[in-house]
Amino acid sequence: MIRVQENDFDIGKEVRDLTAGRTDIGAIVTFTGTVRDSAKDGAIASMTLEHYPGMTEKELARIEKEANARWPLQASLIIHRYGRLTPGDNIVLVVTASAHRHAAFEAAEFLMDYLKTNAPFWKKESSGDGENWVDARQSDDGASERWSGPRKAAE
Amino acid sequence: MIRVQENDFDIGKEVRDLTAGRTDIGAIVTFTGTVRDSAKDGAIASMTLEHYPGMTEKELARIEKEANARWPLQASLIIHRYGRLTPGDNIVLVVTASAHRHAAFEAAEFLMDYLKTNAPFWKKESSGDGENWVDARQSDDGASERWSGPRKAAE
Amino acid sequence: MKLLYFAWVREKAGIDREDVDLPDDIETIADVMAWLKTRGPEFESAFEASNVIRAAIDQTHVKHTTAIAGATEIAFFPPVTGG
Amino acid sequence: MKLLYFAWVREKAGIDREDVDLPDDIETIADVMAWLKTRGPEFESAFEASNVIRAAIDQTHVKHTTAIAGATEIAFFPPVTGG
Repeated sequence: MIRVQENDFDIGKEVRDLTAGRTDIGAIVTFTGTVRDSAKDGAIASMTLEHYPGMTEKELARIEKEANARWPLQASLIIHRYGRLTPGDNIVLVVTASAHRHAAFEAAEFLMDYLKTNAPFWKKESSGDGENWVDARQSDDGASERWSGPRKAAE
Repeated sequence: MIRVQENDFDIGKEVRDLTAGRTDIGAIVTFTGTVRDSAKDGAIASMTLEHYPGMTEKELARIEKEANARWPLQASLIIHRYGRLTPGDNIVLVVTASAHRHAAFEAAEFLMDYLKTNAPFWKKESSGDGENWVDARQSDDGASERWSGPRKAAE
Repeated sequence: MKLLYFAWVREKAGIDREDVDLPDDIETIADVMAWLKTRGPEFESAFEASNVIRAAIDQTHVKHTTAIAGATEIAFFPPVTGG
Repeated sequence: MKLLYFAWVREKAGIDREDVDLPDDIETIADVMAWLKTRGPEFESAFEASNVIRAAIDQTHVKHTTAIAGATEIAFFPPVTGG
Protein backbone atom coordinates (compact mmCIF):
# COMPACT_ATOMS: atom_id res chain seq x y z
CA MET A 1 0.00 0.00 0.00
CA ILE A 2 1.16 3.52 -0.71
CA ARG A 3 -0.14 6.93 0.37
CA VAL A 4 0.95 10.46 -0.47
CA GLN A 5 -0.54 12.92 2.00
CA GLU A 6 -0.13 16.29 3.65
CA ASN A 7 -1.25 15.20 7.12
CA ASP A 8 0.77 13.33 9.74
CA PHE A 9 0.67 9.59 10.43
CA ASP A 10 0.78 7.44 13.57
CA ILE A 11 3.26 4.57 13.37
CA GLY A 12 1.36 2.41 15.85
CA LYS A 13 -1.97 2.80 14.07
CA GLU A 14 -0.46 2.13 10.65
CA VAL A 15 1.22 -1.06 11.86
CA ARG A 16 -1.95 -2.23 13.58
CA ASP A 17 -4.07 -1.60 10.47
CA LEU A 18 -1.53 -3.36 8.25
CA THR A 19 -1.15 -6.46 10.40
CA ALA A 20 -4.59 -6.78 12.02
CA GLY A 21 -5.78 -10.37 12.22
CA ARG A 22 -2.57 -11.73 10.68
CA THR A 23 -0.79 -14.63 12.36
CA ASP A 24 1.68 -15.35 9.55
CA ILE A 25 3.94 -12.39 10.40
CA GLY A 26 6.94 -12.75 12.69
CA ALA A 27 8.83 -9.54 12.01
CA ILE A 28 7.74 -5.95 11.38
CA VAL A 29 10.24 -3.23 10.56
CA THR A 30 9.31 0.43 10.36
CA PHE A 31 11.43 3.31 9.18
CA THR A 32 10.38 6.88 9.95
CA GLY A 33 12.22 9.80 8.41
CA THR A 34 11.90 13.07 10.34
CA VAL A 35 12.89 16.69 9.72
CA ARG A 36 16.26 17.19 11.38
CA ASP A 37 17.38 20.62 12.45
CA SER A 38 20.82 20.44 10.93
CA ALA A 39 21.13 22.81 7.99
CA LYS A 40 24.78 23.56 7.22
CA ASP A 41 24.08 27.26 7.56
CA GLY A 42 22.09 27.53 10.77
CA ALA A 43 18.86 26.34 12.30
CA ILE A 44 16.05 25.30 9.98
CA ALA A 45 12.76 27.06 10.63
CA SER A 46 10.79 24.89 8.23
CA MET A 47 11.09 22.55 5.26
CA THR A 48 8.71 22.47 2.31
CA LEU A 49 8.37 19.27 0.30
CA GLU A 50 7.32 19.70 -3.31
CA HIS A 51 6.40 16.61 -5.33
CA TYR A 52 5.11 15.54 -8.73
CA PRO A 53 1.51 14.41 -8.19
CA GLY A 54 0.81 11.37 -10.29
CA MET A 55 4.43 10.40 -10.84
CA THR A 56 4.96 10.19 -7.08
CA GLU A 57 2.25 7.57 -6.65
CA LYS A 58 3.52 5.71 -9.72
CA GLU A 59 7.11 5.59 -8.44
CA LEU A 60 6.15 4.57 -4.90
CA ALA A 61 3.96 1.76 -6.25
CA ARG A 62 6.75 0.61 -8.57
CA ILE A 63 9.33 0.61 -5.75
CA GLU A 64 6.98 -1.26 -3.41
CA LYS A 65 6.27 -3.85 -6.09
CA GLU A 66 10.00 -4.34 -6.63
CA ALA A 67 10.56 -4.91 -2.89
CA ASN A 68 7.77 -7.49 -2.84
CA ALA A 69 9.34 -9.26 -5.80
CA ARG A 70 12.74 -9.41 -4.08
CA TRP A 71 11.70 -10.39 -0.55
CA PRO A 72 8.90 -12.60 0.82
CA LEU A 73 6.84 -9.86 2.45
CA GLN A 74 3.46 -10.49 4.07
CA ALA A 75 2.63 -6.78 3.94
CA SER A 76 4.23 -3.43 3.12
CA LEU A 77 3.36 0.24 3.33
CA ILE A 78 4.88 3.50 2.16
CA ILE A 79 3.50 6.85 3.34
CA HIS A 80 5.19 10.03 2.10
CA ARG A 81 4.16 13.50 3.21
CA TYR A 82 4.41 16.75 1.27
CA GLY A 83 3.90 20.41 2.15
CA ARG A 84 5.38 22.51 4.94
CA LEU A 85 7.03 20.68 7.84
CA THR A 86 9.01 21.83 10.87
CA PRO A 87 11.92 20.16 12.72
CA GLY A 88 10.83 16.96 14.46
CA ASP A 89 7.95 16.38 12.04
CA ASN A 90 7.53 13.05 10.28
CA ILE A 91 8.34 12.97 6.54
CA VAL A 92 8.12 9.35 5.47
CA LEU A 93 7.05 5.99 6.87
CA VAL A 94 8.04 2.61 5.48
CA VAL A 95 6.67 -0.60 7.01
CA THR A 96 7.68 -4.12 5.99
CA ALA A 97 6.27 -7.30 7.49
CA SER A 98 7.69 -10.76 6.89
CA ALA A 99 7.90 -14.18 8.49
CA HIS A 100 11.58 -13.55 9.27
CA ARG A 101 13.49 -10.51 10.39
CA HIS A 102 16.26 -10.36 7.80
CA ALA A 103 13.78 -10.05 4.92
CA ALA A 104 11.89 -7.30 6.75
CA PHE A 105 15.07 -5.34 7.53
CA GLU A 106 16.50 -5.64 4.03
CA ALA A 107 13.26 -4.74 2.29
CA ALA A 108 12.85 -1.64 4.47
CA GLU A 109 16.40 -0.50 3.71
CA PHE A 110 15.86 -1.15 0.02
CA LEU A 111 12.64 0.89 0.01
CA MET A 112 14.36 3.83 1.71
CA ASP A 113 17.37 3.72 -0.60
CA TYR A 114 15.11 3.75 -3.66
CA LEU A 115 12.83 6.46 -2.28
CA LYS A 116 15.88 8.69 -1.85
CA THR A 117 16.96 8.33 -5.47
CA ASN A 118 13.68 7.76 -7.33
CA ALA A 119 10.69 9.34 -5.59
CA PRO A 120 10.05 12.76 -7.19
CA PHE A 121 10.32 14.97 -4.10
CA TRP A 122 12.29 18.16 -3.62
CA LYS A 123 13.00 19.84 -0.30
CA LYS A 124 13.36 23.53 0.36
CA GLU A 125 14.73 24.55 3.74
CA SER A 126 13.88 27.90 5.27
CA SER A 127 16.21 29.31 7.92
CA GLY A 128 17.16 32.73 9.26
CA ASP A 129 19.51 33.02 6.28
CA GLY A 130 16.78 32.53 3.68
CA GLU A 131 15.64 29.63 1.56
CA ASN A 132 17.70 26.82 0.12
CA TRP A 133 16.93 23.77 -2.04
CA VAL A 134 18.40 20.63 -0.47
CA ASP A 135 20.85 18.90 -2.81
CA ALA A 136 20.42 15.24 -3.58
CA ARG A 137 23.26 13.40 -1.90
CA GLN A 138 25.73 11.35 -3.90
CA SER A 139 25.86 8.87 -1.01
CA ASP A 140 22.20 8.16 -1.67
CA ASP A 141 22.94 7.18 -5.26
CA GLY A 142 25.58 4.82 -3.90
CA ALA A 143 23.14 3.35 -1.37
CA SER A 144 20.64 2.70 -4.13
CA GLU A 145 23.18 1.15 -6.47
CA ARG A 146 24.21 -1.50 -3.95
CA TRP A 147 20.90 -3.27 -4.61
CA SER A 148 21.56 -3.56 -8.35
CA GLY A 149 24.28 -6.18 -7.87
CA PRO A 150 23.72 -9.82 -6.91
CA ARG A 151 20.87 -10.18 -4.46
CA LYS A 152 21.84 -10.06 -0.81
CA ALA A 153 21.11 -13.15 1.26
CA ALA A 154 17.65 -13.08 2.78
CA GLU A 155 15.83 -15.69 4.80
CA MET B 1 16.11 2.42 27.85
CA ILE B 2 15.07 -1.15 28.50
CA ARG B 3 11.89 -2.69 29.85
CA VAL B 4 10.91 -6.28 30.61
CA GLN B 5 7.16 -6.57 31.00
CA GLU B 6 4.18 -8.89 30.74
CA ASN B 7 1.80 -6.35 29.15
CA ASP B 8 1.65 -5.23 25.53
CA PHE B 9 3.22 -2.09 24.05
CA ASP B 10 2.14 0.46 21.43
CA ILE B 11 4.83 1.19 18.83
CA GLY B 12 3.51 4.68 18.09
CA LYS B 13 3.39 5.71 21.75
CA GLU B 14 6.87 4.32 22.47
CA VAL B 15 8.39 6.19 19.51
CA ARG B 16 6.61 9.41 20.50
CA ASP B 17 7.79 9.16 24.12
CA LEU B 18 11.35 8.39 23.03
CA THR B 19 11.65 11.22 20.50
CA ALA B 20 9.38 13.92 21.98
CA GLY B 21 10.82 17.41 21.62
CA ARG B 22 13.89 16.16 19.75
CA THR B 23 14.93 17.89 16.52
CA ASP B 24 18.32 16.19 16.17
CA ILE B 25 16.85 12.90 14.90
CA GLY B 26 16.43 12.18 11.21
CA ALA B 27 15.82 8.44 11.20
CA ILE B 28 13.86 6.12 13.48
CA VAL B 29 13.85 2.35 12.95
CA THR B 30 11.58 0.02 14.89
CA PHE B 31 11.60 -3.75 14.91
CA THR B 32 8.65 -5.66 16.31
CA GLY B 33 8.80 -9.40 16.76
CA THR B 34 5.41 -11.13 16.84
CA VAL B 35 4.19 -14.65 17.58
CA ARG B 36 3.91 -16.42 14.24
CA ASP B 37 1.58 -19.35 13.81
CA SER B 38 4.05 -21.64 12.12
CA ALA B 39 4.98 -24.53 14.38
CA LYS B 40 6.46 -27.41 12.39
CA ASP B 41 3.85 -29.75 13.84
CA GLY B 42 0.61 -27.84 13.44
CA ALA B 43 -1.01 -24.61 14.53
CA ILE B 44 0.27 -22.94 17.68
CA ALA B 45 -2.41 -22.23 20.26
CA SER B 46 -0.11 -20.21 22.49
CA MET B 47 3.52 -19.51 23.34
CA THR B 48 4.88 -19.02 26.84
CA LEU B 49 8.05 -16.98 27.33
CA GLU B 50 10.10 -17.84 30.37
CA HIS B 51 12.99 -15.60 31.33
CA TYR B 52 15.66 -15.10 33.99
CA PRO B 53 14.60 -12.04 36.00
CA GLY B 54 17.62 -9.95 36.86
CA MET B 55 19.87 -11.41 34.19
CA THR B 56 17.40 -10.38 31.47
CA GLU B 57 17.59 -6.72 32.45
CA LYS B 58 21.37 -6.96 32.76
CA GLU B 59 21.80 -8.50 29.30
CA LEU B 60 19.39 -6.06 27.60
CA ALA B 61 21.20 -3.10 29.16
CA ARG B 62 24.58 -4.49 28.13
CA ILE B 63 23.43 -5.08 24.54
CA GLU B 64 21.90 -1.60 24.32
CA LYS B 65 25.09 -0.04 25.66
CA GLU B 66 27.13 -1.93 23.07
CA ALA B 67 24.89 -0.66 20.24
CA ASN B 68 25.28 2.91 21.49
CA ALA B 69 29.05 2.48 21.56
CA ARG B 70 29.11 1.22 17.97
CA TRP B 71 26.67 3.63 16.33
CA PRO B 72 25.87 7.32 16.91
CA LEU B 73 22.36 6.88 18.31
CA GLN B 74 20.29 9.76 19.64
CA ALA B 75 17.98 7.35 21.48
CA SER B 76 17.29 3.63 21.80
CA LEU B 77 14.74 1.38 23.44
CA ILE B 78 14.31 -2.35 24.00
CA ILE B 79 11.04 -3.79 25.36
CA HIS B 80 10.78 -7.56 25.82
CA ARG B 81 7.63 -9.30 26.96
CA TYR B 82 7.32 -12.53 28.91
CA GLY B 83 4.42 -14.78 29.89
CA ARG B 84 1.71 -16.36 27.77
CA LEU B 85 1.18 -14.99 24.25
CA THR B 86 -0.99 -16.05 21.32
CA PRO B 87 -0.37 -15.83 17.55
CA GLY B 88 -0.23 -12.23 16.34
CA ASP B 89 0.85 -10.91 19.77
CA ASN B 90 3.88 -8.66 20.11
CA ILE B 91 6.98 -10.22 21.70
CA VAL B 92 9.74 -7.64 21.42
CA LEU B 93 10.22 -4.03 20.35
CA VAL B 94 13.52 -2.43 19.42
CA VAL B 95 13.70 1.27 18.54
CA THR B 96 16.81 3.08 17.32
CA ALA B 97 16.98 6.79 16.49
CA SER B 98 19.88 8.45 14.74
CA ALA B 99 20.71 11.45 12.57
CA HIS B 100 21.13 9.13 9.57
CA ARG B 101 19.26 6.07 8.42
CA HIS B 102 22.11 3.60 7.96
CA ALA B 103 23.17 3.87 11.61
CA ALA B 104 19.57 3.39 12.77
CA PHE B 105 19.05 0.34 10.54
CA GLU B 106 22.34 -1.32 11.47
CA ALA B 107 21.93 -0.71 15.21
CA ALA B 108 18.41 -2.19 15.16
CA GLU B 109 19.62 -5.29 13.31
CA PHE B 110 22.53 -5.62 15.73
CA LEU B 111 20.21 -5.38 18.74
CA MET B 112 17.91 -8.07 17.35
CA ASP B 113 20.79 -10.41 16.46
CA TYR B 114 22.20 -10.09 19.97
CA LEU B 115 18.82 -10.47 21.66
CA LYS B 116 18.36 -13.76 19.81
CA THR B 117 21.63 -15.20 21.06
CA ASN B 118 22.13 -13.49 24.44
CA ALA B 119 18.86 -12.49 26.09
CA PRO B 120 17.88 -15.26 28.55
CA PHE B 121 14.44 -16.15 27.19
CA TRP B 122 12.99 -19.55 26.39
CA LYS B 123 9.85 -20.21 24.41
CA LYS B 124 7.41 -23.04 24.86
CA GLU B 125 4.82 -23.56 22.14
CA SER B 126 1.49 -25.18 22.89
CA SER B 127 -0.43 -26.74 20.03
CA GLY B 128 -2.99 -29.48 19.54
CA ASP B 129 -0.09 -31.94 19.66
CA GLY B 130 1.11 -30.84 23.08
CA GLU B 131 3.91 -28.63 24.31
CA ASN B 132 7.30 -28.09 22.77
CA TRP B 133 10.36 -25.98 23.71
CA VAL B 134 11.49 -23.89 20.74
CA ASP B 135 15.09 -24.67 19.78
CA ALA B 136 17.57 -21.84 19.44
CA ARG B 137 18.40 -21.53 15.76
CA GLN B 138 21.93 -21.96 14.50
CA SER B 139 21.23 -19.24 11.93
CA ASP B 140 20.81 -16.84 14.85
CA ASP B 141 24.29 -17.63 16.14
CA GLY B 142 25.58 -16.88 12.63
CA ALA B 143 23.66 -13.60 12.50
CA SER B 144 25.16 -12.54 15.80
CA GLU B 145 28.70 -13.51 14.83
CA ARG B 146 28.71 -11.27 11.77
CA TRP B 147 28.98 -8.27 14.08
CA SER B 148 32.15 -9.57 15.73
CA GLY B 149 34.27 -8.95 12.62
CA PRO B 150 35.42 -5.54 11.37
CA ARG B 151 32.76 -2.91 11.91
CA LYS B 152 30.35 -2.43 9.04
CA ALA B 153 30.29 0.98 7.39
CA ALA B 154 27.88 3.37 9.07
CA GLU B 155 27.20 7.00 8.43
CA MET C 1 3.25 18.78 -25.69
CA LYS C 2 2.64 19.32 -21.98
CA LEU C 3 5.78 20.46 -20.12
CA LEU C 4 6.16 20.51 -16.33
CA TYR C 5 8.85 22.13 -14.20
CA PHE C 6 9.65 21.43 -10.55
CA ALA C 7 11.70 22.89 -7.69
CA TRP C 8 14.42 25.34 -8.77
CA VAL C 9 13.84 24.60 -12.46
CA ARG C 10 10.28 25.84 -11.92
CA GLU C 11 11.44 28.85 -9.90
CA LYS C 12 14.02 29.92 -12.49
CA ALA C 13 11.73 29.33 -15.47
CA GLY C 14 9.01 31.26 -13.65
CA ILE C 15 6.32 28.80 -14.72
CA ASP C 16 5.19 25.38 -13.46
CA ARG C 17 3.48 23.98 -16.56
CA GLU C 18 2.66 24.88 -20.15
CA ASP C 19 1.48 23.44 -23.43
CA VAL C 20 3.93 23.99 -26.28
CA ASP C 21 4.31 23.03 -29.93
CA LEU C 22 7.79 21.60 -30.23
CA PRO C 23 9.70 22.11 -33.53
CA ASP C 24 9.64 19.04 -35.77
CA ASP C 25 13.40 18.43 -35.59
CA ILE C 26 13.37 17.77 -31.84
CA GLU C 27 13.98 14.10 -31.12
CA THR C 28 15.37 13.68 -27.60
CA ILE C 29 15.12 15.12 -24.10
CA ALA C 30 18.45 16.87 -24.71
CA ASP C 31 16.97 18.49 -27.83
CA VAL C 32 14.00 19.76 -25.81
CA MET C 33 16.30 21.31 -23.21
CA ALA C 34 18.46 22.95 -25.88
CA TRP C 35 15.34 24.41 -27.47
CA LEU C 36 13.93 25.60 -24.12
CA LYS C 37 17.17 27.50 -23.45
CA THR C 38 16.48 29.67 -26.51
CA ARG C 39 13.16 30.90 -25.11
CA GLY C 40 14.46 33.86 -23.11
CA PRO C 41 16.62 34.64 -20.07
CA GLU C 42 14.43 32.75 -17.55
CA PHE C 43 14.66 29.50 -19.50
CA GLU C 44 18.33 30.11 -20.30
CA SER C 45 18.97 30.39 -16.55
CA ALA C 46 16.77 27.41 -15.66
CA PHE C 47 18.49 25.10 -18.15
CA GLU C 48 22.01 26.52 -17.93
CA ALA C 49 23.25 23.55 -15.86
CA SER C 50 21.29 21.16 -18.05
CA ASN C 51 23.61 18.25 -17.22
CA VAL C 52 22.25 18.09 -13.64
CA ILE C 53 18.61 18.40 -14.68
CA ARG C 54 16.59 15.17 -14.69
CA ALA C 55 13.60 14.42 -16.86
CA ALA C 56 10.54 12.19 -16.92
CA ILE C 57 8.37 11.24 -19.87
CA ASP C 58 4.79 10.44 -18.92
CA GLN C 59 5.83 10.18 -15.27
CA THR C 60 8.72 7.76 -15.78
CA HIS C 61 12.38 8.68 -15.27
CA VAL C 62 14.29 8.89 -18.57
CA LYS C 63 17.78 9.81 -19.78
CA HIS C 64 18.74 12.89 -21.78
CA THR C 65 19.25 10.66 -24.80
CA THR C 66 15.74 9.19 -24.62
CA ALA C 67 13.54 9.87 -27.65
CA ILE C 68 10.37 11.84 -26.94
CA ALA C 69 8.32 10.21 -29.69
CA GLY C 70 4.87 9.33 -28.34
CA ALA C 71 5.22 11.42 -25.20
CA THR C 72 2.27 13.45 -23.93
CA GLU C 73 3.90 14.92 -20.79
CA ILE C 74 7.54 15.80 -20.18
CA ALA C 75 8.80 16.99 -16.78
CA PHE C 76 12.11 18.66 -15.89
CA PHE C 77 13.47 18.85 -12.35
CA PRO C 78 16.59 18.76 -10.17
CA PRO C 79 17.83 15.41 -8.78
CA VAL C 80 15.11 14.06 -6.51
CA THR C 81 15.46 13.73 -2.73
CA GLY C 82 12.62 11.55 -1.51
CA GLY C 83 12.49 9.86 1.86
CA MET D 1 25.71 -21.81 46.43
CA LYS D 2 22.44 -20.74 44.83
CA LEU D 3 21.56 -22.80 41.76
CA LEU D 4 18.86 -21.87 39.24
CA TYR D 5 17.33 -23.96 36.46
CA PHE D 6 15.31 -22.72 33.47
CA ALA D 7 13.12 -24.12 30.69
CA TRP D 8 13.52 -27.85 30.04
CA VAL D 9 16.46 -28.12 32.44
CA ARG D 10 14.06 -26.90 35.15
CA GLU D 11 11.29 -29.24 33.99
CA LYS D 12 13.54 -32.32 33.93
CA ALA D 13 15.25 -31.49 37.23
CA GLY D 14 11.81 -30.89 38.75
CA ILE D 15 13.02 -27.81 40.64
CA ASP D 16 13.62 -24.18 39.71
CA ARG D 17 16.08 -23.11 42.41
CA GLU D 18 17.93 -24.45 45.43
CA ASP D 19 20.76 -23.71 47.83
CA VAL D 20 23.44 -26.39 47.85
CA ASP D 21 26.81 -27.02 49.46
CA LEU D 22 29.11 -27.97 46.64
CA PRO D 23 31.96 -30.44 47.32
CA ASP D 24 35.33 -28.76 47.79
CA ASP D 25 36.91 -30.34 44.71
CA ILE D 26 34.50 -28.63 42.30
CA GLU D 27 36.25 -25.91 40.31
CA THR D 28 34.40 -25.29 37.04
CA ILE D 29 30.90 -25.17 35.58
CA ALA D 30 31.60 -28.57 33.99
CA ASP D 31 32.45 -29.95 37.45
CA VAL D 32 29.15 -28.63 38.83
CA MET D 33 27.19 -30.31 36.03
CA ALA D 34 29.01 -33.60 36.50
CA TRP D 35 28.24 -33.49 40.21
CA LEU D 36 24.57 -32.56 39.62
CA LYS D 37 24.17 -35.65 37.39
CA THR D 38 24.96 -37.88 40.38
CA ARG D 39 22.02 -36.53 42.38
CA GLY D 40 19.34 -38.90 41.13
CA PRO D 41 17.43 -39.78 37.94
CA GLU D 42 15.85 -36.30 37.49
CA PHE D 43 19.20 -34.54 37.49
CA GLU D 44 20.78 -37.32 35.43
CA SER D 45 18.09 -36.73 32.81
CA ALA D 46 18.31 -32.93 33.01
CA PHE D 47 22.08 -32.89 32.52
CA GLU D 48 22.41 -35.88 30.18
CA ALA D 49 23.01 -33.65 27.14
CA SER D 50 25.27 -31.41 29.18
CA ASN D 51 27.14 -30.21 26.09
CA VAL D 52 24.10 -28.21 24.93
CA ILE D 53 23.36 -26.71 28.35
CA ARG D 54 24.46 -23.12 28.87
CA ALA D 55 25.40 -21.52 32.17
CA ALA D 56 25.59 -18.11 33.81
CA ILE D 57 27.53 -17.08 36.90
CA ASP D 58 25.97 -14.17 38.76
CA GLN D 59 23.79 -13.43 35.71
CA THR D 60 26.58 -13.34 33.15
CA HIS D 61 27.00 -15.94 30.37
CA VAL D 62 30.03 -18.21 31.02
CA LYS D 63 31.68 -21.25 29.42
CA HIS D 64 31.77 -24.77 30.82
CA THR D 65 35.46 -24.27 31.56
CA THR D 66 34.89 -21.12 33.62
CA ALA D 67 35.93 -21.36 37.28
CA ILE D 68 33.14 -20.87 39.81
CA ALA D 69 35.34 -19.31 42.46
CA GLY D 70 33.59 -16.27 43.96
CA ALA D 71 30.20 -17.10 42.46
CA THR D 72 27.05 -16.62 44.52
CA GLU D 73 24.51 -17.69 41.88
CA ILE D 74 24.87 -20.22 39.07
CA ALA D 75 22.14 -20.79 36.47
CA PHE D 76 21.73 -23.65 33.98
CA PHE D 77 19.51 -23.46 30.91
CA PRO D 78 19.08 -24.46 27.27
CA PRO D 79 20.39 -22.15 24.51
CA VAL D 80 18.49 -18.87 24.77
CA THR D 81 16.00 -17.64 22.16
CA GLY D 82 15.30 -14.01 22.90
CA GLY D 83 13.71 -11.60 20.47
